[in-house]
Amino acid sequence: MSELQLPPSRGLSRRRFLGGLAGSALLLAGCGGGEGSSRANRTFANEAEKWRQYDGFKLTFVTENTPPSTGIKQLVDRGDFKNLTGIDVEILQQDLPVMLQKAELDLRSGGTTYDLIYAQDKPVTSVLADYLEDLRPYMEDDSLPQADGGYDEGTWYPNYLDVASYAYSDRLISLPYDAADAVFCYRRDLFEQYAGQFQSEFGYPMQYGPDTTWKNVLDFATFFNRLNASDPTVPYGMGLHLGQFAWTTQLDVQRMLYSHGQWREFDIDDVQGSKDPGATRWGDDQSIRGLELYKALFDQSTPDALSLGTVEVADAYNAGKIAMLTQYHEFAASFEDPANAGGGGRTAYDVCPKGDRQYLAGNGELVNGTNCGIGGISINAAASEDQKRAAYMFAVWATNVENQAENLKISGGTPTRLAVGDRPEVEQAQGQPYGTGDTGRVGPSQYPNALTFPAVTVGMADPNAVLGPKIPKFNQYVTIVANEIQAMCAGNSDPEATAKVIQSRTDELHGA
Amino acid sequence: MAVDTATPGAVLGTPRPNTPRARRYLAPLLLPAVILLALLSIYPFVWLIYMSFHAVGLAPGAPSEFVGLDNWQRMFTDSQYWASWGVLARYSVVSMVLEVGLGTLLAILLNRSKHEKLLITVLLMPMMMAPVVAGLLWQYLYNGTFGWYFWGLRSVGLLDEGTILGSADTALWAIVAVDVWEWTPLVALIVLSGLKLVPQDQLEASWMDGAGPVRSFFQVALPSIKGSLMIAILLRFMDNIRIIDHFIALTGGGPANSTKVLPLYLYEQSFSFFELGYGASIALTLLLVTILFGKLVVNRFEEREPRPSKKDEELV
Amino acid sequence: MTTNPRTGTRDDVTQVQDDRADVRGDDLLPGPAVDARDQVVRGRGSRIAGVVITAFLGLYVIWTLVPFYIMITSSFKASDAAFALPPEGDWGGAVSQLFVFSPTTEHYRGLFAQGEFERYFTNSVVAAVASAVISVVFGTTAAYAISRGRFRGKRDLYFWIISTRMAPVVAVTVPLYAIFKNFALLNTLPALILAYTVFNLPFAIWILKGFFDSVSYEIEEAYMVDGHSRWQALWKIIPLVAPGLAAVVVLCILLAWNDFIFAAVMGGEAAKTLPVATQGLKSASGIEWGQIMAAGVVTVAPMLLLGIVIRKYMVQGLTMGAVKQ
Amino acid sequence: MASLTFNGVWKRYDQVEAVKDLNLAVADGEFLCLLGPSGCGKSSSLRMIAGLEFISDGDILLDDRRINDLEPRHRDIAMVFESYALYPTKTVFENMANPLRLRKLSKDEIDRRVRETARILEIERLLNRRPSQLSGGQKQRVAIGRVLVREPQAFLFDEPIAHLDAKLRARMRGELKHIQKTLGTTTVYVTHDQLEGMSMADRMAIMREGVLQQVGTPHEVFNRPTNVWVATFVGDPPMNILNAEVQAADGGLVARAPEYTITIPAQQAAALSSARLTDNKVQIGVRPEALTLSSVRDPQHPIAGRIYAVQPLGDVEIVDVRVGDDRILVRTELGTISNEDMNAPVFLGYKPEKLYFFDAVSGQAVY
Repeated sequence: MSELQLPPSRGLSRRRFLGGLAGSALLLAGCGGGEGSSRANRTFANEAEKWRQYDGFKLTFVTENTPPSTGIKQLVDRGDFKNLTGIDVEILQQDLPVMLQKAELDLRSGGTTYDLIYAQDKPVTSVLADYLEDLRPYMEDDSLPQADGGYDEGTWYPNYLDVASYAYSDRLISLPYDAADAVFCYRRDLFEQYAGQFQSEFGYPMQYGPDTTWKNVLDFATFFNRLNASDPTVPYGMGLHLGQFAWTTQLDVQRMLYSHGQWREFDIDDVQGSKDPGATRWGDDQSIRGLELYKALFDQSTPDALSLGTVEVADAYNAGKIAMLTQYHEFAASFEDPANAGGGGRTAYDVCPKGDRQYLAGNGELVNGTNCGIGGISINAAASEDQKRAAYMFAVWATNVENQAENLKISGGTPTRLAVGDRPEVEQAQGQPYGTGDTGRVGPSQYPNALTFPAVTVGMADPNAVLGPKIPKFNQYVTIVANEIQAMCAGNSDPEATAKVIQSRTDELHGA
Repeated sequence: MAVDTATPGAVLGTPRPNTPRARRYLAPLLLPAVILLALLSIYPFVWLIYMSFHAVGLAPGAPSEFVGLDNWQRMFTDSQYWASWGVLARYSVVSMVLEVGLGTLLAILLNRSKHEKLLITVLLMPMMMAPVVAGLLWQYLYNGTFGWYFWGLRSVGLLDEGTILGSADTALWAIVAVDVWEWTPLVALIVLSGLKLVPQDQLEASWMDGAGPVRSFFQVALPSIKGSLMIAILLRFMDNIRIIDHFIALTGGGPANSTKVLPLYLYEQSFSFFELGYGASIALTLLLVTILFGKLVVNRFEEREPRPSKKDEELV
Repeated sequence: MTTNPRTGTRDDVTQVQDDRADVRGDDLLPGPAVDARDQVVRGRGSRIAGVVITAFLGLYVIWTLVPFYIMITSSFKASDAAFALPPEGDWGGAVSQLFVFSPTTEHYRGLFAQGEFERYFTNSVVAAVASAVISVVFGTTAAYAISRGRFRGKRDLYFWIISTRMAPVVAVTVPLYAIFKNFALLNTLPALILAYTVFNLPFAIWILKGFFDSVSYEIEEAYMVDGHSRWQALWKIIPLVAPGLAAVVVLCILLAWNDFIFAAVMGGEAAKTLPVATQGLKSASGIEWGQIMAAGVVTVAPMLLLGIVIRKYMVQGLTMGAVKQ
Repeated sequence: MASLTFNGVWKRYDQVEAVKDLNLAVADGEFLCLLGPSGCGKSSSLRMIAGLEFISDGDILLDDRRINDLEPRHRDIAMVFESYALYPTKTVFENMANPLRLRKLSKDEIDRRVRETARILEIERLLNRRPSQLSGGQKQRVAIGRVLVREPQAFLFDEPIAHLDAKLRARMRGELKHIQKTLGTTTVYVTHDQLEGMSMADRMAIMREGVLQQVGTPHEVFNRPTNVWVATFVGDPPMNILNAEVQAADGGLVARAPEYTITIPAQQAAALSSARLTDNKVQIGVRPEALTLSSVRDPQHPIAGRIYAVQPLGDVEIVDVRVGDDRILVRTELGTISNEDMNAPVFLGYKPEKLYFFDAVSGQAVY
């Protein structure tokens, strides 16, 4: 039974069962945004006064050590927020696993060390949804400043709000503030250089576009690896995300599987997920076909692919060791560094590959499967009413168009507001069209991340985007997936056995 | 009688105060530490037992749900739990064999070197390094893009395919190498201390009997350093169970769980998945093994440090 | 030789002590180790053996030092090109990459630019020193009492103390986390200090007991007969174990300084220490090896200095007193 | 200076009784030697005087003052430890000055007394050294010096010269005795070496397994030991003991063993017959110097034996003779027996008045 339909009272009693301070804090929170606060429902003469109502407050924001967060930190450090509100914000940056550990420890135990939490959509929100404040009452609160342009779905990049803001209910628990969307990055210089040779060997042109399939990518990779065997200066084919960080491995496999008939891991709502996901689809024919494809790509990757995680694979790409990879669009900034192999306009960015009929089991739709990690700003539900209201002001401030644009300039951030992309200078920074469709772009660019925006806008839109699975044991689940896929790549088991093991372990995890 | 010329020597049987008055003044000296330690170890231990029978919530108050033997049952049927014991055993045994072999050789050579003091200073350096920093450093050295050791192994042809940490076949041995790098000197120094105690007259006697250096090593030196070797082995085993910093920094347990030693699995269950109750069950089994090893270690220490005779024991 | 009823072997021991003093005073006997070395190397070892020994030791020293060299030089290398590796097998290129580069302090400046690393450094110092001081103060009194006292259950008490030191760090972290949570100690330096004391206090007791054991109780008795009270007598012998105290302080600092797990789990931002901060430089969007190496140098350098200062006792401490030099 | 008295003193360590009902008085100015083998309770007794051991039962009096509950520092007693217990971090001068400083003497006075004592002990040139730079003999002198500077109520010595070599020991015995007699300080001296007791003490108190066996002047103890244990403990080489059976013969008594028959002198015969011996078993004690040797059997040399070994000692020699299974040591003039005589038959003679008789079961001497 889905949690979505639960009446609020039941949700509360469940939380109360969790006990202690956290429970009572949530109880307060459940009573609505304004009540009990001395400052709620006050009227202010103007916007400036609204912003200053928490003058002298102090907020703590725990976040990941990504460029957009660093950008926000720079904005805060230079006094933008303090000047506006009089509120001090301490921004603590951590590696995501560490950040998650800290936040989880604090929130689960009813702590109020952090007022603001960087809520990565699945690793954080799926796990901590119950401890994050519902922001809807705040959005309707006239005594609080609100975002310019409102919060309509259409003001955000596609699906960002859905991914970041909901889990298990229609409570809106975070505002998207940075994003990592998968795009396809490849060495256009090499594609051009070897176009003829590839054509003669494979019988079709080596060109990339929205209709390029995973099978084509496999061909490209095979081609590069063959070249590499005789000339080590030519990069290997495909880069994968197999290193230490389980979540990115799951994403790596997920987008490939989703391309083929929009295959998803669980029979649950993709936006809200479920606390009780039931049996997984792993182990079915499509999952096995997908793993066969993944294994084939692995075989055309670098010899050290098993040790390369998201960061390391980017390093390898920059070092000229691989020719293509799916990568999160925030990495464009580093790819474009002229000192790097793919830098200075040698890299093209496009939407992720389409599924290929050869790897489709059944007859589903073939799409450009794209997934993401959207970082939202969430508020600790256990914090005091005034802290939460002050924190909300920060969330509004950090996600408004102005600051998103500013962040893009400072850090090469990844804006979440479509309006940022509409700005002339950003539009210009989206580079030259490249490839066979209208999503591909190539630099140079003033804001390198902007090179990916056309691809992101399509990739993250339906039907390409896969958002879930939002499940409470998400982190355990991705650990299982990553471990078994690593084992498969290491040659310890075949795709079918791997899919079955993932199935049995996942079902065991959920008691399904 | 062979005498350890150490400042803190093995002086035994020093008269000890045992008057009632002595007890009165020793108690206030002993108790603060004992109470502090009890608070910091027995109290947590009781908690650990409590937690192992509960599904532990983190919120204060009464958050935990009694689940009986669920955690224990889960543990005994958890294939990863047993696999992690296996990884731990493999890791410990291999690093032990390497460290003891290399360390003993090193100790023998150090004992004959004119630069013993300088060399010991050099050998101490890795041990001063925070294990997690050592892990990061070696991760860099092993890195497939920037790593000099990776480059070196490729250049001499020892590494054909894959990277060092990226392959389930080599990752564990790569961490073993870090352990060997950081802690072989410790084994060497322990063995060296044993070699210093090898009775010179016995060595001379064995030379008079016509034994060569190798033979006299096995005849005279080895029996004398057996105790030291045992201590080294036990201390290293204990540390392998105790410290997981190398693993956290280098592989996080991957690839494919090939380096997920049990304490790391415990860490993951407890502080990544917050299965604190299940973690407590695993922790208790680890503690049990540790205590058994600890008993062995302490017995060894007591063998080395001559205890007061039986007669004294009767008085105690 | 006599044995009195209190201690069966007492007289043997004092005999031994005395012989040792005699040897020292009169300089009659050479140290056995020196003797052995001469005989082994010159009398028995061949020239070839000497070369092999030197070669092995030389290689071992290189194996030990290369990571340090790479860590230090990398911390002074500008990013990007300076980190690139030469083509495989290009040994000449490797040598020039390793030894020729224009050093930059940008990574160090980067670390300290935001003022955060100073704070982590301070946290490390405070946590390590405070835990060391607590451990040594309580450890000294307890070690004295255990060394001098005779009471039922002493062996069990002793084993319990030492087994605490040997407990797996994570196993201790699990319950301590829950407990510190209840006392609102999480993310504070006191939590770290207490956590380090779990391991440092038994360690201090264990090592210091060895030092007290080596101080003849008769010296205290002599003080008492001379006219001192018991407490004065205890205080008077503290200088005799001073080297031990210094060693224990340093070793406690070392253990606390190098800890990762406790600080990672319980430290939080307010009590972030250097190892955690160093590990934290890894991020999902890029690893700045130069900066991580610089942070590693900052973390390791103070301990290297301390280690060299008390080299002699370092060995003893690291081996839990198994080795006395 | 003062007298010392043990009144029914017991020392118990849990189950072990180290000192049992010790009653002993040490006169003012007396040099008393507490003598006995390892574990006899002598050190415990000494340490109870010092206040280093709790007195389980009974009282110790210094003059007439009960000192049981006084802390060591309030007893005004000085002690030399077996290990010397010099303060390793202090110089010789500071070691000796330490007790004086505690007594708040003036700097000049301390200096004067330390130097005076150092002069007597011939350690003036060592005053600035530290204990680790001293030889055993030098340390021992410093330890004594630390005691002498104090002028306390009593000196306690715990095996102070046990660890010196034989030559130095002989010299120190003389020195200690001289110093003690000069100062006239009451002294209790613990040793396991009977020679030290014999040569130095005014009186010796011999202990065994916590029980006081005999108190007396060295002469008394040597010549009239109260039991066979004391008799064999005192004297070097020790008294020979022969096992025999008392039988009546010719109106008197004889002691008979397979190898010999000894006529018991009348006075002792009377004592023996009034003593109730168990199964008539007796032990005969005779000191090595009371025996003579002859190569032929004659009435003066009635006991047949065989020469086992001879140990020439310069002026005398010790001859090791086997009589049946008994081993007898004889002290004779040098040259009586030579190495060539090994295994030769020999005959032992004795002076009847120098024989001691002990109850074979109780060990008590029969006089």
